[in-house]
Amino acid sequence: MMIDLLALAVAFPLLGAVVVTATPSHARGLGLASAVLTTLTSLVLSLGVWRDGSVRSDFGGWGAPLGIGLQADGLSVAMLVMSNLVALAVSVYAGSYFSATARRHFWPLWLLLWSALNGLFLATDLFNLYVTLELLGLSAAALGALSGTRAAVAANLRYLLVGLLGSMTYLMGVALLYSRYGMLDIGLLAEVIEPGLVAWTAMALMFSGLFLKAALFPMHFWLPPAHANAPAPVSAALSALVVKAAFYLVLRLWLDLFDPVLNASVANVLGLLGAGAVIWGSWRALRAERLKLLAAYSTVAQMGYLFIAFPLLVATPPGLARDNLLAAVVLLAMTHGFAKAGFFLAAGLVQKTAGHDRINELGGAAQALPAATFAIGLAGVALIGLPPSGTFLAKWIMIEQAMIQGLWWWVVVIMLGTLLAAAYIFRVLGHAFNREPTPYRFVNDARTEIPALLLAFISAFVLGLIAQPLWTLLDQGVLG
Amino acid sequence: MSELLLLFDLLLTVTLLVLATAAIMSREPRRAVILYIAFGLLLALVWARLRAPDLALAEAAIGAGLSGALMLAAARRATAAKRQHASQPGTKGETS
Amino acid sequence: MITQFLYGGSGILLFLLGTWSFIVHPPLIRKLIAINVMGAGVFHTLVALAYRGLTAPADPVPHALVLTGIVVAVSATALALAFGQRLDRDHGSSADDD
Amino acid sequence: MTPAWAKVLIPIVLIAIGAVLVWAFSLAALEGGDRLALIALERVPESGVSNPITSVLLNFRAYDTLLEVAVLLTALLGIWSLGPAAPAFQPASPILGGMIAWVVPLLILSTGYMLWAGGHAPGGAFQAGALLGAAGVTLALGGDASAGLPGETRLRFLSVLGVLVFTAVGVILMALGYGFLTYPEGYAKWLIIFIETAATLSIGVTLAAAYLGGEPRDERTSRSAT
Repeated sequence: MMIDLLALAVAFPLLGAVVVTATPSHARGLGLASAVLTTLTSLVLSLGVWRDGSVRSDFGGWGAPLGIGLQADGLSVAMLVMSNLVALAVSVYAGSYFSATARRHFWPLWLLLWSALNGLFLATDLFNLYVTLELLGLSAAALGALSGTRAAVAANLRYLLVGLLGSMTYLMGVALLYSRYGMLDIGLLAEVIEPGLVAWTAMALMFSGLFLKAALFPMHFWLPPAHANAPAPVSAALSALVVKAAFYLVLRLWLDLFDPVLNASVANVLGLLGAGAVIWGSWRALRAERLKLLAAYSTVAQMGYLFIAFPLLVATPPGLARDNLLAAVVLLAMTHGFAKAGFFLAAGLVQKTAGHDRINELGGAAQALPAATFAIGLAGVALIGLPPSGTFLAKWIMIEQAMIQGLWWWVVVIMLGTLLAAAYIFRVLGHAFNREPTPYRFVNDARTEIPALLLAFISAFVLGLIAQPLWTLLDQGVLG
Repeated sequence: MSELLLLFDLLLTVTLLVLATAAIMSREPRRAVILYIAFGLLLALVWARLRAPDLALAEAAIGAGLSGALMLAAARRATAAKRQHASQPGTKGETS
Repeated sequence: MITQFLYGGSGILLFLLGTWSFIVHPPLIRKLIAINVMGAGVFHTLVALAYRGLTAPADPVPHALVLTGIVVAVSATALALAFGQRLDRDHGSSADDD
Repeated sequence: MTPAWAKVLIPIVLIAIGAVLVWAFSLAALEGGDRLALIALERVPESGVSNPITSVLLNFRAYDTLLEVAVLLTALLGIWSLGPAAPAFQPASPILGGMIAWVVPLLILSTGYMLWAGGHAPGGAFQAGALLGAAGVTLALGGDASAGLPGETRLRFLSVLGVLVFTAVGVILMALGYGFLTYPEGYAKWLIIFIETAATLSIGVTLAAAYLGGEPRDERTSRSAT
């Protein structure tokens, strides 16, 4: 008897999707069971990596250049834990969110998306990554259109097409690398890749495809309508996880493969685009009329911070400071995952109760839905970056490092983004609290409110205060 | 012999590119799809010449055949809708 | 070698033609044809690179990648067309959105 | 929609990108070796099948193919989630009907051949599945509102069969101690045929159902008429 947790992290959601598709009448129960099983697998896998270091598994017994394998190191496990916890919360929430007809469509697609996410975080092969990207893109677009409104279908069709454009561009880059080096395994490629036109062009192709999928400014145009019009649990997954997966891939390829190819100017371009995203996204979030649109633009902005880290990473010489910076980026991505998922879940509750999500007409939401409003507030703490959230710690490290390196303009951008974030969060809370308190119960619908609250709570308190394990985790593979 | 093969290659390539351009430039959905199917079939032929018979089969059956059939059905619906649209007074047919 | 250059070059050309058409032509069916031509370009390049002359067997790995790519492309095309059909049904006009 | 400056700029940018691409690919082809080609071709005899592409697809890189079958399933589930299908085609004329009666069995027969041949000659699960799907499309073109597909329960089962068998084989092999999708010596051929048969059925059914569009409903005909 042998248990390969890496394979099971992908196989369980796949099998779950199969079972749920075949027996749609039991979709919710079986879907939740698969969700729990998948999360447990990922957590046990992560615990193993945290204790004993990175693990790799080669499928088919062929080994690296010929076969494909999966690998879990600190970076992938950090994303895996975040994604699976968020996905579990989304699953619990979705269990009572969808109607009986929508449920039979939601669960199989959702589990397929989950297996794509786990497969992506654990992949080691450039072409295998292309397949997971397509699986992710197709399932995400189909899920986003589940709300069935014309706006949702049109926005997610555009998302699907843009995603295809991105993956084709990525694939062209893979073809180029294969034609030069004759292999697809990231680890083996990293040993032989040398700076030059071929590597540079391949990187440009692959990164531009991924930027499209990560909605990096100014390629973010597809994101706000697609995320704002999807059903709330799907919006949460799209904003917290799916765009994050594209960012993870950029970071992974950057660190593991293209490190010798890169120079400061590429990083500065990324940082500049990130800065554009922070300012433009925050500004649009401030002006948004609907709660979910605000959250979607806030995602554009928050993705920007992650890309601002690249010029800082390049400027910092290897050592403790760079390790800290890297951990800060991962912490930022994780915190945003929890916070944005919690925010969207709570916003979905507000929308369902009030019948709309226009911010100016939210008056009294705090009284009718105290738990949801509290969740939005907590998530807001993390989105702004107030202490003790993980965002605060991460931004602090980024700002400190930028000052040390004399790159003060990035500090200005981060501060400006923080101020704008504070403005758009308080705008929401201001509208939610503008009526006399009437005694209502704090929790009205436990199955939907508790997941939102928990996610928001983790983002605001837990991640910032117990960030130390993350440093230990990232020592496994990426930093070491 | 090799010159003849090269001539054949050149001819295939030029035809392939011309068909692709024609499919892309055609405004009328149905014609565009039919040109695309022709392009896919020729691509299958080229791949057979490049010693990829498995891919030639797959491209002919899936790339040109099924994709083509799917798009053709969509184009047929689009044309029908357009005709219906144009016959109704007061609505504009789309001119893109 | 010259065969590889000829076909590989035409693959790149197809990729660019597809990209251009995808950007400038709004109707859904034209975007899908564009994406498929783009994909055909990538696949064609891979097939050309796998070719190792009339006597040696071709590299099977790119061939397997292309086969996977073809199936993924038809899946995406089918899904996108279903999206378009849904929009038509709601609106009663053709799929010329965005 | 496209502004005038973009109409000029986009082609210029794309031509520049094209020039870089051609240059990079030429460099890559000149400097590049064919290491993986040699390794792959050398180890084909160990894979249980003699068609190198089938070896790569179902043995060396079987995990890729598993996810690819999952992509196909995703597309079908997405299509189903978008609601009822477009109106079916008119019933075919007697002449066309007669032709369909000939073509469909022929397509199904060649599906079987293609599947069997894939081990040693050009062909395999995907080509075979495509032919099976084409049989369904032909029936649909002839006016068969169900494209020859079974009712909802069986349709759902057939559409997931490929992913189910593929993943189950992988997990069972893992549990037995061989490793995920690691075929034990001597069994590779039969396991590959088993997986390919399931995948062919799924691919065929999925492609036909995708062509038909719309949710699977036993009362499909009454729904699409409204």
